Amino acid sequence: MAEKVKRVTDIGPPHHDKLMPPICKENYGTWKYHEVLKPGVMVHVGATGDKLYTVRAAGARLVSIYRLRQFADLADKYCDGYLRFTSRHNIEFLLTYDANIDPLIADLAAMGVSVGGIGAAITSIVHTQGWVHCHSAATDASGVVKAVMDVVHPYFNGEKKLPGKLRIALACCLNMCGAVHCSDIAILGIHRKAPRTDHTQVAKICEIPNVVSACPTAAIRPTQVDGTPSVEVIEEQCMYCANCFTVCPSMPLNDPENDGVSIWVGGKVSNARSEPMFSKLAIPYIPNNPPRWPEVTDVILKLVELWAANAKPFERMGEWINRITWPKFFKMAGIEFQKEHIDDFKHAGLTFKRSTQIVH
Amino acid sequence: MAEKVKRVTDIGPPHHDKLMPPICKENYGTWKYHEVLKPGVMVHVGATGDKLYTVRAAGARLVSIYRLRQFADLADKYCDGYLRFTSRHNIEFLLTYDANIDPLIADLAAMGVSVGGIGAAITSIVHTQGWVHCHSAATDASGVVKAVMDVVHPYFNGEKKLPGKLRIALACCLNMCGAVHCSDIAILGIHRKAPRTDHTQVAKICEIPNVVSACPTAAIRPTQVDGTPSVEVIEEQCMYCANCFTVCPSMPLNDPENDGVSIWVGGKVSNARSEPMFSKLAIPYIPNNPPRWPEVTDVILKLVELWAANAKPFERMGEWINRITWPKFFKMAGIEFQKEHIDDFKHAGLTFKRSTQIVH
Amino acid sequence: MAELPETPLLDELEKGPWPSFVTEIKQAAEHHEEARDLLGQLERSYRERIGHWKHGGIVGVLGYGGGVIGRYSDLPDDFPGVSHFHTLRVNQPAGWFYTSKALRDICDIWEEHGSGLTNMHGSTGDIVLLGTSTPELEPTFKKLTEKGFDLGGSGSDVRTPSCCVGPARCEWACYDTLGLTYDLTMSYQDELHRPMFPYKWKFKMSGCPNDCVAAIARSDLSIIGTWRDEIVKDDAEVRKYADNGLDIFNDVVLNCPAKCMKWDGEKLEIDDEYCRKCMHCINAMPKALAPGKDRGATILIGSKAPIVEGALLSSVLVPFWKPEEPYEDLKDLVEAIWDVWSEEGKNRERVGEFIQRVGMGNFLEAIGLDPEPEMVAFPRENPYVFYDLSEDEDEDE
Amino acid sequence: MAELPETPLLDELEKGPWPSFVTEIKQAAEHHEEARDLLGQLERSYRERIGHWKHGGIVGVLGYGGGVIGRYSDLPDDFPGVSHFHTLRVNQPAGWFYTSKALRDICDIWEEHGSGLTNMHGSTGDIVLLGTSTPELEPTFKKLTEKGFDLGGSGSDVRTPSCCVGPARCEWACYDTLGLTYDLTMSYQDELHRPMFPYKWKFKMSGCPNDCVAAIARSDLSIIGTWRDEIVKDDAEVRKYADNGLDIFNDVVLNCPAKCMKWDGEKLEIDDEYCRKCMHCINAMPKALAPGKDRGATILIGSKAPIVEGALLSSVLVPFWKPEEPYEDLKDLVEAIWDVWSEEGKNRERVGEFIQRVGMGNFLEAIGLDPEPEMVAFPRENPYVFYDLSEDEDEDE
Ligand code: SRM
Ligand code: SRM
Ligand code: SRM
Ligand code: SRM
Ligand code: SF4
Ligand code: SF4
Ligand code: SF4
Ligand code: SF4
Ligand code: SF4
Ligand code: SF4
Ligand code: SF4
Ligand code: SF4
Repeated sequence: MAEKVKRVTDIGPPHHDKLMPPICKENYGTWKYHEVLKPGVMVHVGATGDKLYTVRAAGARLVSIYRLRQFADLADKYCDGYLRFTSRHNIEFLLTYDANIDPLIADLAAMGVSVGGIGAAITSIVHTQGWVHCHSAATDASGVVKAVMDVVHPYFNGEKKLPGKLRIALACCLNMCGAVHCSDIAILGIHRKAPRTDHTQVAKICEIPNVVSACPTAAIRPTQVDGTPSVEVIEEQCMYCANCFTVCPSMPLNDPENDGVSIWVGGKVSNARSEPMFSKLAIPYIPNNPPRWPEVTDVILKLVELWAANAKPFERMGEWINRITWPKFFKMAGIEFQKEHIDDFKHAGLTFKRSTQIVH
Repeated sequence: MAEKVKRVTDIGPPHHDKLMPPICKENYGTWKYHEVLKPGVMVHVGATGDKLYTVRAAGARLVSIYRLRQFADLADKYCDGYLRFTSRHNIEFLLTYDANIDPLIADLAAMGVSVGGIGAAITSIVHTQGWVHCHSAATDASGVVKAVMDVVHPYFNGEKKLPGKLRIALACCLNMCGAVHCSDIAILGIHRKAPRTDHTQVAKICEIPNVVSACPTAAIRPTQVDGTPSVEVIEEQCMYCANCFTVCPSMPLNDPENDGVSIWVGGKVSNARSEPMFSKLAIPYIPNNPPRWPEVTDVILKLVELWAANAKPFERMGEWINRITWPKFFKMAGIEFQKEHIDDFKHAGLTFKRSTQIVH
Repeated sequence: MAELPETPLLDELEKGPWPSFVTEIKQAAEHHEEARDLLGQLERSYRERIGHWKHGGIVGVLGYGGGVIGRYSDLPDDFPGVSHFHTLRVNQPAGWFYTSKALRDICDIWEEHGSGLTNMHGSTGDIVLLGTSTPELEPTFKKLTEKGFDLGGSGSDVRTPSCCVGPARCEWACYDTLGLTYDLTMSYQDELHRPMFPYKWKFKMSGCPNDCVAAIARSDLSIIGTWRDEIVKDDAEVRKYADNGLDIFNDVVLNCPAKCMKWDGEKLEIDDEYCRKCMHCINAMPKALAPGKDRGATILIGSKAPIVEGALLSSVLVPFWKPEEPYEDLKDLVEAIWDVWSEEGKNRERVGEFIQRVGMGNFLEAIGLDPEPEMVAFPRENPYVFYDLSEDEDEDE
Repeated sequence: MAELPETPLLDELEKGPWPSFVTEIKQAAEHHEEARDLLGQLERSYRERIGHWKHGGIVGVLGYGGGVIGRYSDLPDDFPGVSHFHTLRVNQPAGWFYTSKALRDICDIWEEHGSGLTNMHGSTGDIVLLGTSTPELEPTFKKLTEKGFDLGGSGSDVRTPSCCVGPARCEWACYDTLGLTYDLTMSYQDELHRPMFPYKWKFKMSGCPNDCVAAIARSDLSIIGTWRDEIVKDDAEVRKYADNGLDIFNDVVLNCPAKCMKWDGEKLEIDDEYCRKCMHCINAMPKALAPGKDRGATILIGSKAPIVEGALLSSVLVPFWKPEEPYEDLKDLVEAIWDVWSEEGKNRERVGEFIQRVGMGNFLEAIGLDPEPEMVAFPRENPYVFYDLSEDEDEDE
């Protein structure tokens, strides 16, 4: 107890005021407008005419402290030591002197870091741990992300233009830590085989009632195996969500032959124009093909190009598809429509087409 | 068995070819266009220039054979004996000679039957039996309909103009024989008290497992009362749908104090512009106030006028509300928003407002 | 006949411009005891604010399981004329066309055997003969068949199919709604008259997406006309509409759900590749625009009122169907559905509810249809997918 | 240090223009055994197409129930450096602002006590210190607090709140997202560090409806800025946008969900009475338009990923809230919700799922809020209404 008293706890994070450039404090809440100056560079103008330049650099998210120190050095060199990260894991250098913009970009380029992602562009991929850290992963995260960002890079750095923003996200299992459920394009790691239950361990490590109630489709029943209490999985009712595994380590689903990724499209978060939307299933399954997941990168590039060629200005992926209708999208994308695409969970009936408004 | 052989059965209805005016047969499937000539009168023009005039007369739906014979007489007098009824129970006189139009209308007027309901108008109310014939009714049908049509009559006969079609329907109980679930304005008879179970009868007249499974909210449990098998209704779980009564006469819900009507708005059936939509709850409860249900007629007139004053051309009630948003509609209509308006059935979550797009 | 009862409340409903059902009942009451006692009992209901009918019993004509709704007063001593007050549902002619002669035939039969009151028509579409006693049922039925009429459905059977006026009087009919309605009614006489399903089954036929019989809202099988080529357009007539004051840009172009039209003040352009066949532009300019020439229908399944699982709208089953007599392909489909539903459906489970319970994918497999994207408004949003690995293996081979 | 392992597969991921996480791991591997063995194990995963981590155990720092994710290799003999590979979640500063000094502080600590690898940031928003062994946890924690940092959440507790850059750099911020984030983080330190709920609880704050932290998609309480008066408009600037080539009619007016704008080629009119505050027109013309002056926020509740009952978006709980320090009204609301949810929520039931289970109406009653039409997209479509007759009686009195 004495120990406990001495320890400093519950102090929370440092106050942002201590970490924010003076120009942000001075113009706090009174910014007037912004303009995008070139790919990856924008200026915010304050009520008094103050100008804050932001240079957004590509963030791998998984960064070493050695890289972070390089960023700190650049911040010192060009930004009076101030920088921030974005909600999508990019690095933003906050400059007050516009002559510093190009030298900063040159230094970044020398480190292999490009700038971009502002405005009607693809920015970095919100993602998760994958094989780097998580026990649940049905695919890797960082590897797929790197492979995809490499192919869509011209849409990040402004080499190629887009009608609007396009957000890609990845989650390596159905827990969806990447919150991929509302992304223009989502990559979701999936299992496709029911859990392999280790009957000798279940009763020891897990609480059977919790395991039973964890299953969204009621596929799990308590049972006895060789006299030991355990659980039985009704395989036809299992859709491999791994929620049982989350609460019970003795029910792993990982399986190199059948794990892989699915592709989802048309979600969004912002309230601009249309209300937020969930992403919808486009491609039910692509096998894991490390190190560069070529089938995944191909299809994503194709989807981006299709949207870029057909959408109107500002029209997000889902808005475009809603305009042309989903059957038309399937045709244009050359994706075969399968049983898997048809919802069969709780609110499935509401996804049925309850109208004759069809593009024949 | 001999009896059975002699009887004529399974002959179906007369073929329509025998009942249709020659002009319809000659132009069958080759009509070119139509025009509305004046309220309740339109002309259809065939490929060859043939002209068929339709005069649409108000239908009470509950008609005596004496009235039907009068209609037959008018058909003989003006239409070579041809007439039809519409899907909304109006009578259509089918004329080939335009000089007959006005005399027909005059004769109808003399009988107290007005013409109208064509184009951007209110037409007759699809409805049901009510106290005239059904054991289930929570309100009357014909009486409410008559009272409502009287007040909206200027929108039937063209005295007053509307932005588009407006369909009213009435069903006297949740069975919804009037299919009111997709109407611009729906009047729905409702109970508000759980069934009164006659425990001495249930086991005799009804199949208890059927009764139990009839309940959408699982409010019914098998039980024993004084040694006799019966059912028990968990009152807090009952929402008075009367489905138990449908399968079991010993569970009546009719109750003069608590029965009444609810008002629903914004449904539609056609695929024009927007997809078909369900009607939504506007007013949870209005007591039965025969013979003329003044609270009901008042609110319906008010809703019609509100829509007429604010909707754009062609905009149906539900389309208008979707444009201005539901909260705005509640404000404009002066309707208090209550707990009852919030869905709590199976797909309730999908009715929650999942966006910040609000008209403040 | 005895005098009409006092009906101070109902008399209020003889006022006002809309035709009065009270007047109708009074008219019939001059000649029919049933109508007179209906008037009396109804006045009582108006006073007491409650119906006075008992839960219906099973009555009918010989060999038929449906078509008659049994009804008994709970005040038979006060109103003996309605102690029995059964209703006959009679198949209407397709499109509700009548000659004055046919109408009079019905009137004559009902004058002799019933209350003299009808519904023209019931909300399923039948001729409803409102109120008679059990002994009158067989004679009424006999007279009806003599005049070429037959009973409709009730209970767990096929109900009388109904349709919009379609090609008989409408320029937009994309297929022969009356012909199909008559054909289905005749083909399924047995299913119509002898309940054999888990629950009722309704067919409704509309000639175009305006859906003038509300098929999509209230039929287990909704067959709605549509087309798949270009809208037929007469540019000169379009300009006339504009000249006559139609605001083509605001009222037509901006209302197009596909946003596939352009209007430069002179010429209307429609990008038919994206047109959703909603009818709006055609409705607004009937002289200038018309559905294309490659016409057919969309077949939808499953609509119904709320009991038990909530109301449903029909959803797309066959995106585009070319109706051709004798419609064998449609009947094969219908019968395949009936087989599966009769086998696996629960008691009082409409086919729409059945599909929701078993899942559309499984249902399609059972009836032998391939999934098509037109069947859904959008693909699944949840990742709870049942992967069929056997298929993958097939593909790998 | 030993040599780096052979990683022919991972090496492929050092190619291409996007920054490579493999390069990062290699950089760290020069100095950290943990990173070196991570590289080896990851190459093995790439070869075998499967992860090599065991289901996490419970580890942490003294007195805290969350903030550390335990992780163990299932190949500890081959890769002893990652036999323990626990992650620390560290509260990020609001808005993710750093001085180079603060960043170096973290680097120094993690150089000494961990793998040298981080996520900047995790997808909840924390600084994620990726990989260390159990004995290093306490010392790391001690150093962090010395530098002013503290742990974030994990398990059934409050997670580190996060927010968009807001008023610090954005002209559209309708309230002080950073201030509120800091305040909530500080106010709920106990709830953050000591799991006490049925399941996790996330707060996310966005300054306007663009929602740059995706609050509506992934936080149990989503606080999103908005306004309720007129959009501020500079007509001259609007014309400049038009002159510079913005197609105001097609790209702005036609995209307005409220259809409440007019553009005659000269002047833009906005009927603010119907404006839904969607931001689109403002986004398209930042120099010409701005959110109104009566600014505040909409409070929404309940979003989450799919497990168990399907993914949810947050839905409106308080249509318009005026944020004012110290935000007592908000905290009262939050605590009322926590009380009800803690009491009645099931194990692993997020608040969004809880509301769906008990019904929104009942939930509102329990937390003491009145129903408002803004809470629903539309009123109920089904007639299965539970009428509360006691209320009626009240009214009658
Ligand atoms: C820096 C950042 C906030 C932060 O605190 O970190 C940010 C900053 C800005 N956002 Fe954002 N947004 C940021 C994440 C988001 C997100 C969240 C996400 O992607 O996970 C969204 C919701 C995405 C979605 O809808 O799925 C988001 C939706 C928007 C929108 C709405 C776009 C739309 O049309 O739907 C705008 C308006 C616009 O771009 O016109 C916007 C506009 C802006 C502006 C212009 C606001 C301003 O005036 O400063 C900022 C720079 C523009 C840019 O990036 O194009 N920001 N913005 C985030 C940068 C992420 C990155 O590194 O790329
Ligand atoms: C006669 C009838 C069909 C029948 O077989 O009996 C019929 C006939 C016509 N309908 Fe209809 N409709 C008829 C019931 C319906 C219904 C069904 C219903 O109301 O239950 C609908 C769906 C209503 C809904 O959406 O809720 C219906 C939705 C339409 C529409 C689409 C209106 C819209 O904008 O949503 C049109 C097109 C139009 O009016 O421009 C239309 C247009 C027409 C046209 C113009 C078609 C034509 O070219 O001949 C016909 C006369 C116009 C009129 O009444 O304004 N008809 N029409 C029905 C008359 C009922 C009555 O007595 O009033
Ligand atoms: C007569 C009629 C109302 C009318 O006044 O027009 C009617 C009357 C009855 N309907 Fe209906 N239904 C009538 C059309 C409908 C419709 C509309 C339609 O067919 O387009 C519907 C909604 C569409 C649908 O089928 O879902 C309808 C949905 C019901 C239901 C609910 C079925 C469901 O699945 O939700 C019931 C309850 C039941 O079947 O047990 C029902 C039950 C009944 C019963 C038999 C009452 C009962 O509980 O057994 C009513 C007898 C009343 C009486 O005493 O005459 N009636 N019923 C309609 C038939 C006349 C005709 O044949 O033309
Ligand atoms: C580290 C992180 C992913 C990342 O790489 O960024 C993460 C990692 C894990 N999450 Fe998560 N979640 C992370 C953000 C999220 C988010 C996104 C967010 O917070 O905005 C979500 C979706 C939003 C939400 O809360 O619903 C998320 C939804 C889940 C879920 C599903 C929860 C649900 O109610 O559906 C689980 C399963 C669970 O809680 O048992 C989960 C469980 C996990 C566990 C603890 C695995 C488990 O089964 O116990 C993962 C540990 C991985 C590891 O080894 O490090 N994680 N998790 C994120 C936290 C970093 C940080 O603190 O900043
Ligand atoms: S998405 Fe799944 S596998 Fe990936 S980090 Fe989250 S819990 Fe782990
Ligand atoms: S993986 Fe999901 S669906 Fe399958 S048994 Fe486990 S919890 Fe149930
Ligand atoms: S709606 Fe109800 S009360 Fe009215 S006729 Fe149909 S079953 Fe009878
Ligand atoms: S009225 Fe409906 S909810 Fe109430 S007990 Fe009967 S079936 Fe159940
Ligand atoms: S549904 Fe179409 S074809 Fe049939 S009457 Fe109506 S408008 Fe004409
Ligand atoms: S029919 Fe409908 S979708 Fe097609 S062009 Fe006309 S308005 Fe547009
Ligand atoms: S959410 Fe709004 S206030 Fe916050 S950064 Fe994005 S645009 Fe600016
Ligand atoms: S903010 Fe959105 S809703 Fe409001 S006027 Fe602008 S575009 Fe329309």
